[in-house]
Amino acid sequence: MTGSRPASAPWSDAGSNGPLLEVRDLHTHFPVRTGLFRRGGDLAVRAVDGVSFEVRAGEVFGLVGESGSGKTTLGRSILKLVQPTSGSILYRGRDLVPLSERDMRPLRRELALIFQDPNASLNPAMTVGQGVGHPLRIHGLASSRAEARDQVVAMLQRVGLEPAEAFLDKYPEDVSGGQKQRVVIARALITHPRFVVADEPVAALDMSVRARVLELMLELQRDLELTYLFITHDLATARFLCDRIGILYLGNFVEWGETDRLFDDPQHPYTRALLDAIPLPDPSRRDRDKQLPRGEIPDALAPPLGCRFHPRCPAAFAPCGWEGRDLIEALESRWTEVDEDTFERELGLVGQLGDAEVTATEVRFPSASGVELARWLRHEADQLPSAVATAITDVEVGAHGVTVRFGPGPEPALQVVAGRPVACHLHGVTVRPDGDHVGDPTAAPRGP
Amino acid sequence: MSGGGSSGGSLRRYLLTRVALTLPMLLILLTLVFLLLRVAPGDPIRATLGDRLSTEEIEARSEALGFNDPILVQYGRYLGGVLTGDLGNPLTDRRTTLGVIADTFPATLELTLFAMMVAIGVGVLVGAVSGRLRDTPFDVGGRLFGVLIYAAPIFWLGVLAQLVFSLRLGWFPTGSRMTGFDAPRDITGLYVLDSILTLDGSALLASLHHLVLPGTTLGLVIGGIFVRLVRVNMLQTLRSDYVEAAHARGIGERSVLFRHAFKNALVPVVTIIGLQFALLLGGAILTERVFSWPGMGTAILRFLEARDYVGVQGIVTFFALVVVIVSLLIDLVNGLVDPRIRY
Amino acid sequence: MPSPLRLRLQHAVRPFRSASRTARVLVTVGLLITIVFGVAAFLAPTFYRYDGEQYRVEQPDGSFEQLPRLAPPSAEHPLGTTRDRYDVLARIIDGGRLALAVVLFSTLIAMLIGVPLGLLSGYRGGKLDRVLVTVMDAVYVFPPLLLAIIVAFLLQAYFAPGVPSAAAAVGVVYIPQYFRVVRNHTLSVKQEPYVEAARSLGAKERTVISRYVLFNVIQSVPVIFTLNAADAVLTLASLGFLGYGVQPPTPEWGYDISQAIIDITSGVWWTALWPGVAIVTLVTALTLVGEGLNDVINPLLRARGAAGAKLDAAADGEDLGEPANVDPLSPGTEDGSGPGLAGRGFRS
Amino acid sequence: MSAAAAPSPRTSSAGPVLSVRGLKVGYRTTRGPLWAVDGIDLEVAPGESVGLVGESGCGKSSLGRGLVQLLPPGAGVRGSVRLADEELVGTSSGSLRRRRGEDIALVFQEPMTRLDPLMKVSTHFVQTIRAHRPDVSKDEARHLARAALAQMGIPPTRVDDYPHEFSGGMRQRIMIALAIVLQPQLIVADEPTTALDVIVESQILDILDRLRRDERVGLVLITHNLGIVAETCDRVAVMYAGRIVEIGPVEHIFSDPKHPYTQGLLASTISLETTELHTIDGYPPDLVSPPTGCRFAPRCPAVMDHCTRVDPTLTTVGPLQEAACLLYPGADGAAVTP
Repeated sequence: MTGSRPASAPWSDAGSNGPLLEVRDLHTHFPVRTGLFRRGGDLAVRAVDGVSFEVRAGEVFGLVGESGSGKTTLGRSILKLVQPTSGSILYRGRDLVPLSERDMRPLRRELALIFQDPNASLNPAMTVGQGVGHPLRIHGLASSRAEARDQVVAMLQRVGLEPAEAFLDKYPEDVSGGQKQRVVIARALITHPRFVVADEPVAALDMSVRARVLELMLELQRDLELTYLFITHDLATARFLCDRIGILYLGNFVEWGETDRLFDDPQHPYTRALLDAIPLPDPSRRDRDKQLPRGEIPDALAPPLGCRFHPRCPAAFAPCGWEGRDLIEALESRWTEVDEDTFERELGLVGQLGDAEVTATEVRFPSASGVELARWLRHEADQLPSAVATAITDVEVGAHGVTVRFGPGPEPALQVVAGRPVACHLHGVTVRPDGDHVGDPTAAPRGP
Repeated sequence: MSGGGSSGGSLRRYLLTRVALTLPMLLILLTLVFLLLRVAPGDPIRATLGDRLSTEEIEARSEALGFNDPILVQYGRYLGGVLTGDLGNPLTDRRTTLGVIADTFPATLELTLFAMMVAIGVGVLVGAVSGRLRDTPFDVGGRLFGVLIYAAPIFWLGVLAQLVFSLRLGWFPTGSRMTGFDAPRDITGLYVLDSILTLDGSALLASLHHLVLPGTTLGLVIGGIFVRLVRVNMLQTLRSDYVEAAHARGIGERSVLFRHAFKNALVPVVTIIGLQFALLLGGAILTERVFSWPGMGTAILRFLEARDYVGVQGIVTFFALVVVIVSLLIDLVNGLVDPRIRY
Repeated sequence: MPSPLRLRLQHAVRPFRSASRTARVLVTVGLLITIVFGVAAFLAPTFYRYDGEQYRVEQPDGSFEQLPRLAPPSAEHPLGTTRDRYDVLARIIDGGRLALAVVLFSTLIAMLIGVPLGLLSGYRGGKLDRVLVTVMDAVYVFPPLLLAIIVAFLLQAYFAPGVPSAAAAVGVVYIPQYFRVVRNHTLSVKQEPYVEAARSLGAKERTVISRYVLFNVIQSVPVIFTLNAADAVLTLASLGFLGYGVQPPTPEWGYDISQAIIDITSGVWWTALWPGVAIVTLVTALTLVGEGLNDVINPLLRARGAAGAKLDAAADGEDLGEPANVDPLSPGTEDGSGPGLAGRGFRS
Repeated sequence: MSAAAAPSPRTSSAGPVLSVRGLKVGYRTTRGPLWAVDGIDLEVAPGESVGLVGESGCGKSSLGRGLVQLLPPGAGVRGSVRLADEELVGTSSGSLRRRRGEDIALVFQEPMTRLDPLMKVSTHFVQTIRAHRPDVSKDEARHLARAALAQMGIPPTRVDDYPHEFSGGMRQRIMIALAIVLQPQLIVADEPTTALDVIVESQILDILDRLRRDERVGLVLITHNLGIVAETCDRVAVMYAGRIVEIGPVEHIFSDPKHPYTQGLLASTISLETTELHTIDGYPPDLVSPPTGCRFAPRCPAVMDHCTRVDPTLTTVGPLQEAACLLYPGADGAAVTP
């Protein structure tokens, strides 16, 4: 199948619990100024790049990804703290994207944000009482000082800060990290919101405190009928806490669905890699087989074409979007593994990598020793550490060096695998309509 | 290899960007100078010569010099003049402004360069050692020196220096540059440099003899600022993570100090030295007044005294150009030293 | 139950209490000297028999007796007299009053213009910011003394030289400094999660700026204020020395030194020495306050291990990383656009 | 490929590379001395990996720095740290300098700020190597740098880049390469992966694991993540309030923790299998005036009357496993017959 608009996708279920929040094809791009002369253009960090999902009332939806995956920007975009570039965010049926800040303000009562670092998310110039009570003043929710105070005291007690009166006049610097996070939670919940974005709320806390704060969050969710969007990089916490989980990679979902099914049977190689990488507190399983991806998450300013995970993917194959820079990287990576003689010999074949002219669909090595390099590329390139060689369609020896061309590699669309959306060619090559493709996506080879 | 080409390119781009960013600043400075010294006083001829010339004469001269043209035309002419190196003709001096500058700038440059060397020598040395020996008597002394010397007005130090070293001890002349008879053949206008170039030993001694007192006074004061600055930066880099990491690798103390701490501490200092140059020029005005040094400061004070707006405007414009060029140069040096800012 | 005001005050002086001893000593000593100057300047008429512009004494019989010319220091004239028969000590006291007044007004002018502009520029960003930064930078790189001279020179054409025009001439110099420090500090505070938190709570921009940004940015202002005040004393004296200060014979330290240059050649040292000593003392005092406050507000400069209280909190080293406190006053902490305030050296 | 500067055959004697006796590390505070590390014994064998775990504030980082003697000015150190039978505590700064990097290396938590921004990566290596082996030529040193970097997966084409051109994970690889380029006998890694993502963390841990297996480097791994310990360490020492409360082989401690604190720590760890949350109530004590008796007593679910009076010592509670808890005979310091 080819990708269709996510809104009409077959997995978007309108179950008994209607969605509280629906995100459709959301994009948040940050234009980049690259110096005085080359302002803008279409160069932008595409932090969120076409994300669609929905959050049901009363559930905990987990957004999981490494740093740089765009999970924090997605959370901020949903709360309109960052203005999305396009797409829609339907909160109880109302689209937030076109709303002005002024129109958003009353809605902020219902939408709360809990931050990662409690040390930085409290105004050091306000006491605990002032900070927690401030939302009441902003939204005019208390008719008098005394009433506001009572509400603050009640909320502080609710989050387990007792005796609450003792905390009112303390400054943030006087309370411990765990207590600070409770203050942050109290401030977020004092307006009785429905939807709470929690951005790594326990990442900055100590282990023993972590569990306590998570416990509190779950308890509050039940009692106050909250819906959480829980942003985290920690899959273990996500598994424990979330009903459903979306795995983000460079601004896109690679896979999302019910937590248990996703963990028990991950369908995307990236999900599998994340799960493999978690260190288990069980020495007996230390020697289990891990399939670790190479390298690190690439720069979101120039994400890989095709499937964005392909340069690191242990299971990548021909249609995944191999492009010129992948070949350069594969050579560099290979040279860290071979002995010095091989390195010198192959460097001689290829010439200085800095001289190579690299585009999406081809690489030209002007200083290469033509025929020999071509022969090496045709017959020995499978020794390269990535599957880049499988996508080479043509090696041409000319007067100006050796030109290597790559076959088409479309960006995969989400398709239903095991009952949930997965964006991976391993389950059949798909084409994301507005994706980044190498060459002509329709000409991509099928199947692994 | 692969990294080399790209960083070279980005250095070039950095330089271009830097130059381009300087232009608006220069334009703003020139506009400010124009507004302050051309628009604010009204008719400069009347302001300067109003009590000496008749109304008709003033009118005629204003007309001839274009002061009756619309202000925008005058602005355009001013900017055009700056571009072509024409800074106008002072009303109270037969020379052109450029001529005045050519006659006086070498003296100021010689003074400021000498002072800068004193300042860097004293400031960097005392500052770095103070930072390294934090809270020792040397550090306390260094800080005290920095604060006290900073608190002393240049002109007062100059007067005291004259009192002690010229009048009481008679070591140095009280002021002025050396007289024309002893001066070396004019090549650059910097007497010390010219003496060296012409291998004129006695001129070298004589020029240094005159330069030492004003130059040291000015240099010490600016050096006091450097002491505080270098010390603070030294403290910061000494506490930095990479210095600790270098210790953990067993790098020798001297190597850590010079290769890591000192070098990194100097990066912001280089920027600041560029800014201090503006202060140095300001200080030079005072120093020149005290020591009767025939430089640009003396020239501008003379024009100010004569209420010669055209002359003042010309010299101030030149100051602005110098300041902008120096800050550009410093940026470029920084780009060369610090690989991080070449984006 | 403590009152909110008292709580806030206690909170405000807390960094001072936990500051290093050196910092506290610096601030205290500096403040003491400054206060002595202030008290002497304003109470002088009640305890000192001469006045700065007085060159003769009325005798009981109604005639006038002139004060001696260039009298060396004596019991009658503790610091001697000048060529114009003025009492040096009296002129120093009166000059102090003038200096304090000019300095106060000039730094206030600079602060009232620089701080709001910096706050706005930093918080709003965008085109406004770019324009303001370029203009301020242009003024900033210009020799400050020359700028002050030009402004004083222009003002002379319209106003009589006096405290207001001197304060204006001196104040102009410091506007860019407030602007830069406040803007850079605002930029970093703007990045703090608590500012985003305020937005997420639905606070209006005005509330965010006043309650969340300003409150945290304002703490760097006392440091600039005192350091600029120290520098302003020097700028005023320099203007006076060059003849662009206040109208002679109003006692002014810089002008008095310029008048004393001729005395030097005849071996008279007291007319030049004492006004300078006064300048050095007052500038040093203000600088000490500024430097001390800087150490108090900006704990980055405290040594690792020297401040016990800090290690106490971070005994394990896991938290040895410093608090994310911006350091507007030390160079090299900005976005590479230039050095911080200390770099300026506050010197004309 | 090995990064050996010179083929130095490792002494194959069974003696430990590191032997710590009664180590105390303290700081001066306004309220009195604070002993962040308060009497620790520890041994690390060649090629052995020992994990140090505990909550923040338990003294594990101070211990790590104490091992390398890299402490802030004014910090106090007592006791003995012997590296290959040579004492480090109290030796001259010159001889300490020679041992650091050459025999013992420290890998830091935050790799982003640990490299000099004005210095090429290759220069870091040349400087380090020539600080210890002045007779090695620059070319040789660069050669060694390339080899060490390649071993860490950094392409040899990038040795002359500046630190800011590398990502966080790459910088940590560079830091490790710098640590091993002189083939030290012991690496102290202080939360080496805390700032990194889970996949990169796994890559880095793999590298450390390979190092100690292939090169027989002793490894002290400081972390708060029990999963990391379980995956990479042979033995684990659990620290609480400046002391080791339990130590032993990883398999034993994870399957049968004896000390109530270890039990609590394991229970409060959230893993993929977690179905219920557990916490340890209370907070670690103030180390300026630590509680008398067992320091964990105020938070201990199994606390007994005499726990607040008797200071427990480490006692054997299982094969190679020791715990400092009065639940077990011998911990009260009375002589026990073996």
